[in-house]
Amino acid sequence: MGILNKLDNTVEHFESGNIIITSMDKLLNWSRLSSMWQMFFGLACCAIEMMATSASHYDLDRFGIIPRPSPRHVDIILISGTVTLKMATRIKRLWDQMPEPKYVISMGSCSNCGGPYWEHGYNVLKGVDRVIPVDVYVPGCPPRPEALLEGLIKLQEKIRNQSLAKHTA
Amino acid sequence: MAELRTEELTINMGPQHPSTHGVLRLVLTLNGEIVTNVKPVLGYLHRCFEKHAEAMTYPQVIPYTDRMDYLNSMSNELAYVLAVEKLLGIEIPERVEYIRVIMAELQRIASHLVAIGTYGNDAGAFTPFLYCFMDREKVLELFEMVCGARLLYNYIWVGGLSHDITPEFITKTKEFIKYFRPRIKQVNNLLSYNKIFIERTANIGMLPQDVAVNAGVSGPTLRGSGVKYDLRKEDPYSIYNKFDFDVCVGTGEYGTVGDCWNRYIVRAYEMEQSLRIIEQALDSIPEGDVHSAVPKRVKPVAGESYVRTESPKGELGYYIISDGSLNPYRVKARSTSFCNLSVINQISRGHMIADVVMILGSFDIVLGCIDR
Amino acid sequence: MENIFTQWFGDNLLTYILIPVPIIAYVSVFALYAVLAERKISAWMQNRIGPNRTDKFGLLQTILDAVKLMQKELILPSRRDNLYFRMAPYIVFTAAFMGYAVLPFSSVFIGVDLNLGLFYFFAITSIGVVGVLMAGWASNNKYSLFGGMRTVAQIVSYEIPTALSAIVVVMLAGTLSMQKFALIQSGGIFNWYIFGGPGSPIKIIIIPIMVVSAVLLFLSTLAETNRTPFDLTEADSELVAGVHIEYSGMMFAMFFFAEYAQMFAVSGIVTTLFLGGWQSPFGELIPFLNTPVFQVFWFLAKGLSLVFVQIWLRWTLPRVRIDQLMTMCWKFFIPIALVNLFLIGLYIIFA
Amino acid sequence: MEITEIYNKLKKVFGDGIGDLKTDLPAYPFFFADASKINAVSLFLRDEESLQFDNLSCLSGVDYDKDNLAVVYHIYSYALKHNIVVKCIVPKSAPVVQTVSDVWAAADWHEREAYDLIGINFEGHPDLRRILLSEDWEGHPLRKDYKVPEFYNGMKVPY
Amino acid sequence: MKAYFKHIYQAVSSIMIGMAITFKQMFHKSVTIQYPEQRLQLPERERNRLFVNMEDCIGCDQCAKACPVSCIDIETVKVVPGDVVGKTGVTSQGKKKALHVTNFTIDFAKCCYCQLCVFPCPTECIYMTDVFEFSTYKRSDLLYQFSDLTPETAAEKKKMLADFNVEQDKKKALAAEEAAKKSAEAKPAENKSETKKESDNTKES
Repeated sequence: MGILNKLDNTVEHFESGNIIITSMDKLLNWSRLSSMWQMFFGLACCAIEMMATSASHYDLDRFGIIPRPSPRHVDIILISGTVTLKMATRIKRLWDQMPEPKYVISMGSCSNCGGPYWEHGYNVLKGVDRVIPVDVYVPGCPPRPEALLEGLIKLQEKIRNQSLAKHTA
Repeated sequence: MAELRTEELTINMGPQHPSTHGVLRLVLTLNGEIVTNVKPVLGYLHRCFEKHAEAMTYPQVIPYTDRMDYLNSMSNELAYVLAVEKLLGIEIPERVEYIRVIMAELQRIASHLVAIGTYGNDAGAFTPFLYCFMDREKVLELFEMVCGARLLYNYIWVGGLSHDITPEFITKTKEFIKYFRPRIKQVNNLLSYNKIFIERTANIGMLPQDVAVNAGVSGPTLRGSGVKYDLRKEDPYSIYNKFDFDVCVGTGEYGTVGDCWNRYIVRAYEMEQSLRIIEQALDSIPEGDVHSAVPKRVKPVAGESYVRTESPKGELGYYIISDGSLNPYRVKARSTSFCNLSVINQISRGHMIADVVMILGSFDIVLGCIDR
Repeated sequence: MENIFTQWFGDNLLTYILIPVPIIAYVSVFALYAVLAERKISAWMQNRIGPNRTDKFGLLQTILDAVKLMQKELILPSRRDNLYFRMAPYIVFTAAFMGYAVLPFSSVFIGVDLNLGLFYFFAITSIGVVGVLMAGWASNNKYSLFGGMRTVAQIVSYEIPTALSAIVVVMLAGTLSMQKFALIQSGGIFNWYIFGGPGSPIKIIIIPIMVVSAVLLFLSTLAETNRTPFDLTEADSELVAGVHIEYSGMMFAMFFFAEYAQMFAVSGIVTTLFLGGWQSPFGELIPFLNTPVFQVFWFLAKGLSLVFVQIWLRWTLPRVRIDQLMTMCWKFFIPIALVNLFLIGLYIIFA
Repeated sequence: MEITEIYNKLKKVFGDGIGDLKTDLPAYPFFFADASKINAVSLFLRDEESLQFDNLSCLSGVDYDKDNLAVVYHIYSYALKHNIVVKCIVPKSAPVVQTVSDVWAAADWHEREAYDLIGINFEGHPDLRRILLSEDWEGHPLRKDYKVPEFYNGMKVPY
Repeated sequence: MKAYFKHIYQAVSSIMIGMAITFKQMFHKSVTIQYPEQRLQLPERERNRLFVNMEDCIGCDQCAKACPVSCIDIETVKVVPGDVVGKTGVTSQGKKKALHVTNFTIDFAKCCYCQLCVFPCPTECIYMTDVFEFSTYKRSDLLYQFSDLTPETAAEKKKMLADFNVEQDKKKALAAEEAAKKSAEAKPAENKSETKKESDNTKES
C-alpha cells in the first residue's frame, strides 16, 4: 500500500537509467496514465462539455477515466469552468484532499486565466494556476470534447516521461 | 422513546457535490434522515455578468449572455436581443424571426434533455443520462452546422443572425425530428414511468400554486404545479403567436399536482411540443436576408426596456437601461433558476436527504444563471 | 463426496493450505474482471465502447487500475478512529472472501462442506456489515456515517427475506449442506429447485412459488451486496461516496474488490439453491457434460449469468430511497416470503 | 388595465406616496413611488380586486445617477394580464427602501441581491445578508464608483 | 389489497420494460468517435482557433476593437515613404498597406471564440479555423504571435519611422524657417508616432 511512499526513500540512491528502475517506471507510469480517475466535479459551461465528453459520443471510459465523487479516490481534477474567488479556497481544499500522485487539467479559457472575465471580473480568479499547479492547459471556450481528449493525451504524455529516479513521481 | 434525546445534524452539501448541478451549496439541518431546514448558499459562480455588460458595447454583451445560462444559450441571446431591439425600435425580417424560433425550440429540447438526463442521474440511473446526451449531441450537431460552435453560439445578433441557415440544416433538422420522437418514448419508458423513479419523485416536494406564483416560480416548475402559464402563449414575443402548440401542465397522472414527478414530466411533454413548433416553422419559413436589419452601430436612445421570454427553465427577463451611449448603462438579468430555487427551503422541509436531491433536480437549475 | 485435494493429498495440513489457493485465485481474477465486465457491459448498454486504450479489449485496464491504486498515497484523516479506520477494509474484504469457503464449485471441489453450510454463509456475509459500520464511524465524516448507518439497517433487514426464501429450499431438501443442495438437484434442468426440485409431477403446482422465492432470494442478496438499485451505502448523488469517502489507495481498492467478490458469492448461493449448482442442465442425457471439470463450468456459467443480471439491473434502474428500501423489505419481501414458506409447508405435508 | 388607469387609482389612494408617471421614454412607461411607502403600495397592488398583481417578475437595484440609487419593480398580474413598472429613488447617503418580501416572496432573494451588489438597505427584510459575494466582501460592485480590490483573502484579484 | 398487488405488478412490469430497453441497446452499434484515430468531419463554419493571414492584414485594429475580451493586441508602425510592407505592399485584394504590424498577438487563454472579430475585418484576413488541438503545458504558450516581423525587424521599422519623423521635423523646421512668409502646411498626422497599444496590461503576469 502506497508503494511509492516507501520506494521514495530507497530509490533516491539510484541514478536514472538503472534497468530495474526504468522498467518499473514504465509499468507504474503506464498504470497511472491509463487509469486516471477523474473528480466528478463541474464548475460552469465547460462542465457541460466535460459531461458530453464522458457521454457516449466521446466516452472518457475508453481512456480508463471514470468519475469518482470523492477527492480521496481520484487522480486528476478537471477544473472545468470559471473559478470565482469564493470557490477558489474550496478548490484548493479539494486539491489538498486528493492523494498523490495527482494531476490538474485546466479546461477552458476561464480556468486558464479568467477567460472572458479577466478584465472586469471582480469576483473571478484570473487563472486557477494561482491556487493549484496546473499540468495541462486546454484552450477553448468551451473546448470541444476532442480538445479535452487531446489535453488528456498530452497529460498522458507528460506522465509517461515521469520517472521514479528523477523524483518527480 | 420520549426521553431519547436527539441532536440536529448540520450537513454541508456542496459546493463540490455530485448532485448540486454545479457549485451550489446547501446547508442541510437534519433530524436523522429528515431534513428540517435547507439553507442555500449561492455565489460560487458569480462571474460578474452585470458588471461586464456595463463595460461592453451592446453586441459584445451577447457572448456573455451565452455564458450566463450555458445550457440554453440561444434563449438567453434571444431574450437579450429582443430587449435591445425593443430599445432600438427596429423591424426584424420575417425569416430571422423564424430561424430564431427554430433555434430557441431546438435549444429547449437540448436543455430539457440535460434536465431529464441529470435528473435520472440524481435518482441513480446513469443510462438514461447517457441516452439523453446522445440525443443532445444531435441537436448540437445542428447548431454547430449553422454557427460553428457547440455550446456558446453568439448566433442571434441585434437585428439579425450571424449566419443564415442552409438547406442542409433544414433536411437534417427534419431527420432529427423523425429520429427523436421515438427516443422521447424510449426515455419515458426507461425512466419516467419506472416504478422506482415514480416512487422516488411522486408526492415529493409539493409546490402549491399560490406559493409558486407568489415566489415568482416560472417555467416547467410552475406548470408542474398546474398553472397553465406560458409566456409564448400569454404574452407572445417574436412570432410565437403564429404557431399551434399546447401548454403542458402537470396533471397528477402519478402523485399529486406540483410534485417532483409532475415538474419533471412537463419537460418530457414540452419536448414534443417543441418538435411541433419546429416542424411548423420549417414548413413555412420565408426567404429573406438575415443581415438586412443588422444596424451598423447599436446605439439606442436613452430609455429602458424589460423583455421576458419563456426560456426552457422559465421566465427569463432582461432589464436594460440605456443612457444613449454605446454601452448599456445597466443590464439586469431576471434569471429563472434564481427565482425557482428560492422556494427550496419551503418545500423540502420534512423530506429526506435523498428527496432534497430530487427536489433540487426537479427545478433544473443552472448555476451560471443563478449566480450570473 | 470427497474433496479432490483430500483424495490427492490425504487429510493433512497441506491439503488445507492448498484448498483455498484456487478459490482465492479465482476470486481475485473474478473481482478484477468483474470490474472490467461491469464497465464493458455498461458501455454496450449505453452505446459506448468502454476501456480500449490499454489494449484492444481493455483486458489490462483493471490490472492497471490496481497497480495505480497501489501507488496512491494513503490518506488518513487526522480525526479518525485509528484502529477501526484501519481495520474496516480488512474486515469487509475478508468477510466477502470467506463466503466462498462453502460454495460448491464442483462435485469434487468445495472449500469445506459444512453441515451448516448455508447457515455459515449467511452468518459470515453479515460480518461485512460490521466492517462497513466501522468504516462509516471511524472516518469522522457525516456522509460516511450516514452510509454506515444505512447499511446496517439495510443488511440487517434484508437478512430476513434472504433466510426465509432460502428456507423454502431447505425445507424441500432437508439439509443445510451446500454440496447436498447441488447433489439433490441432479437429473437435468427440471429437477432444479426453481422448477420445484426432484419429485413427482405434482411438483408443478409449486413452480410459481419457487420462482418467486428465487427472485426474492436474488433481490434480497442483491440488497446485501449494496448494489444499485440498493446502493444506499454509496449513493453517489446523495452521500457522495458513502462509507468509502475517506479511503484512498489500496484501502479503497479493498472495499471495491470486496463488493465485486460478494457479487459472485451471492450469485453462487442463488445458483446452488435454485439453479442446480454445478449440475448440468442436460442431466444424465449427456453424461460427458456432468464430469467434475464441466461441473465447474456450469457453476461458473450460472453464477456469472446472475452477475450479468446484477450488472444489467444496475445500469437500468434508479436507486430507491432508504425508507422505500425498508418498506420493500418489511411490507413486500417478508410477507411474500412468509406466504411462500407457508405454502411450501402445506405442499410438503400433503404431497 | 392600462398603466395610466392604475396610476390614477394609486394616486387617489396614496397621494404623495406616488410620484410622477413617465410615458415619454422608450420602451415602457413607469412611475415613481416613495421608498418609505412601497410596502403599503405593493400590498395594495396585490390585494386590490381590480389590480391583482400577484407576480413580481423582477426587482432590480440600479445605480441611478450621481447621488441616487433606485429600485425598479416589474410587476405582473397572472390573473388579469397587465403589468406596471414602479421605481423608488433613494439617495446614496441613506439608501433605505421598505421591503416587499412579505408581499411577494420572490422579492426576498432579489432584495438580498440588490443589497449585495448595489448596497440598498431593505427595511424590514427578514434576512438581509450578502447573497452572491462572500460575507466578508467589501463594497458594492455594481456601483459605478466601485474600485476592484487588489487582494481578497490573499488572492490577487486583478489580472 | 388490490393496491398492494397493483404496486407489485407496476414495479415488475416497468422494470421489465426498462431492462428490455437496455438489453436491446446492447446490440446497437456504438456511437463513440474514437478520437485520436477517428475524427469527425467538422462543419465548414467551425469556430475554433483564430488565424490571421498577415499577408492581408492592414493593421486597422478593427478586430481588437470588436473583441469583447480584449485578447487581441495589435501594434503598428507607420510605413515611411520608400519602404514596402511585406513583399508587395498590397493585400491580395489590392488594398494598399500603410502600416507595419510589428505586434499582432492573440491570447488564446482569454479568447472566447465568439467570432465577433471576424466580421468587421475589411480584408477578411482574420478567420476561425477548425484547429482545436493546441493544449499546452505552459500558459504562456497560448499567447500566439501572428506578426511576420521578427523583433529585430520590428525595432528596425520603428527606428526607421523615428528617423523619418526626426527628418520630417528637421525638414519642417527648415521649411518653417525658410518659408516663414509662406504658410507651409504641416502634416500633423505624420508628426505623431502611430504606435498604438490596445491595452497595457495584457502581458502575462
